[in-house]
Amino acid sequence: MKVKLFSVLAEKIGPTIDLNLPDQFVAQDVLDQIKELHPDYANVLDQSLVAVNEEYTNDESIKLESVDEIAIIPPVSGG
Amino acid sequence: MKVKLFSVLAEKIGPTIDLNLPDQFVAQDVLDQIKELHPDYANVLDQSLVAVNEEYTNDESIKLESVDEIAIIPPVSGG
Amino acid sequence: MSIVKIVEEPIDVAGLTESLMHDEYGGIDTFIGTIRQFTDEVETEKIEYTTYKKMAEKEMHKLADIVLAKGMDVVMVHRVGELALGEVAVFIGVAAPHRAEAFENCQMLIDTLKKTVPIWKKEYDKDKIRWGGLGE
Amino acid sequence: MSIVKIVEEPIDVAGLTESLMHDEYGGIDTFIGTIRQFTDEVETEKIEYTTYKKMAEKEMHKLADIVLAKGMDVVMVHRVGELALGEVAVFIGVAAPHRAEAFENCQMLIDTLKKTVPIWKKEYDKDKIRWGGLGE
Repeated sequence: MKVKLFSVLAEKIGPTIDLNLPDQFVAQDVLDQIKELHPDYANVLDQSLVAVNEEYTNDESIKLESVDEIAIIPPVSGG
Repeated sequence: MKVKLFSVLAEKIGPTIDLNLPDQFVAQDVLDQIKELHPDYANVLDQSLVAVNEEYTNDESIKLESVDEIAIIPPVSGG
Repeated sequence: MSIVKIVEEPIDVAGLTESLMHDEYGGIDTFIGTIRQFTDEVETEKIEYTTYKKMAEKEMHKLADIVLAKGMDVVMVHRVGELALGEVAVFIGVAAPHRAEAFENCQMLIDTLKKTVPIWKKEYDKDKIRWGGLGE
Repeated sequence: MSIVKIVEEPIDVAGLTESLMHDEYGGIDTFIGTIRQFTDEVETEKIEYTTYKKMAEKEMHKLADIVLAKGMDVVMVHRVGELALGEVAVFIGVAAPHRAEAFENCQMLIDTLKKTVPIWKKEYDKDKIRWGGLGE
């Protein structure tokens, strides 16, 4: 599954990262997998949220089959 | 002493009204003199303030010799 | 840079907004008051504003000075004369380093202007003429 | 009438303000956020904004809909790409029958946009590059 990255993560790691996600998972699992691959960005990932199908997720369980698009959202800073 | 009038008072009575003010007076004296001359506008005058030299006055005593300009200020409604 | 005045001609909203843009301020809040067609059931056709101009500008400067003294930039322009529906009667703008103070001071300026600045409206409504601010 | 979008070209402040003028609304509040040169001691040279555009516009529409549902008109436009000092990054506008609700809702929109809409700034400061929003 290609996970979209933005901001500092996109610049350092790339616009997407390929992860092996199980059939059922939570947002933290996604962040943890990236942290393992890129421990240098643990600090940013600890402050990030996960969006599925362009909606923020929290602690709910996510079914892989329902995921069209998944993205990591670092702290936003528009305005 | 010519007293400036504005808004509904100017339209009904005229842009100024001539009053005989004593050497020392308070704002209410000015309003009372006009009320006597134009009892129809007592309601507006009861809601009005008096400005001397383009400054609002309250209950303070006013010396006629210090007055360059005097005006009746009905409730304002700009904006 | 601060612009504070009573005018008879149409208010140049774009130009006044532009005058508030400076590299040192990040947030600009503007309030634009226009002639509204309906106030509840009452339908307005036009409004005529009159003023005690010298005193009005003096009072407006007193208000602007409060905000200027805090290191912000300020625009306060009120139009007088006969205004049609939709026309701009008043433009207030505050440019500040941070947005919260821009909002707070812009709202303070329009709220206080409506209480202290000698400007009066004569409202030509469909049913009758109303003088603004007067209890009946 | 409501305009809600992310753009790459300069924001047309005058045109967007104009779009909020309707006979049925008497009060318009607008907030304009520009690129500020100094934040305390830090001197900024330019800012690059990036976005997750589809999601950002979705989040902006969620916010705009709250205000539209109250019978007001709304504009929310954020620019992305590289912006120079003084350029407009964001324009928020609310037109309402009465001014208090215009102020209140305009401020709510910009405050919430800054918390929920996926837009990020990369600040090129004189001393170093800073990523907005990140604790260090």
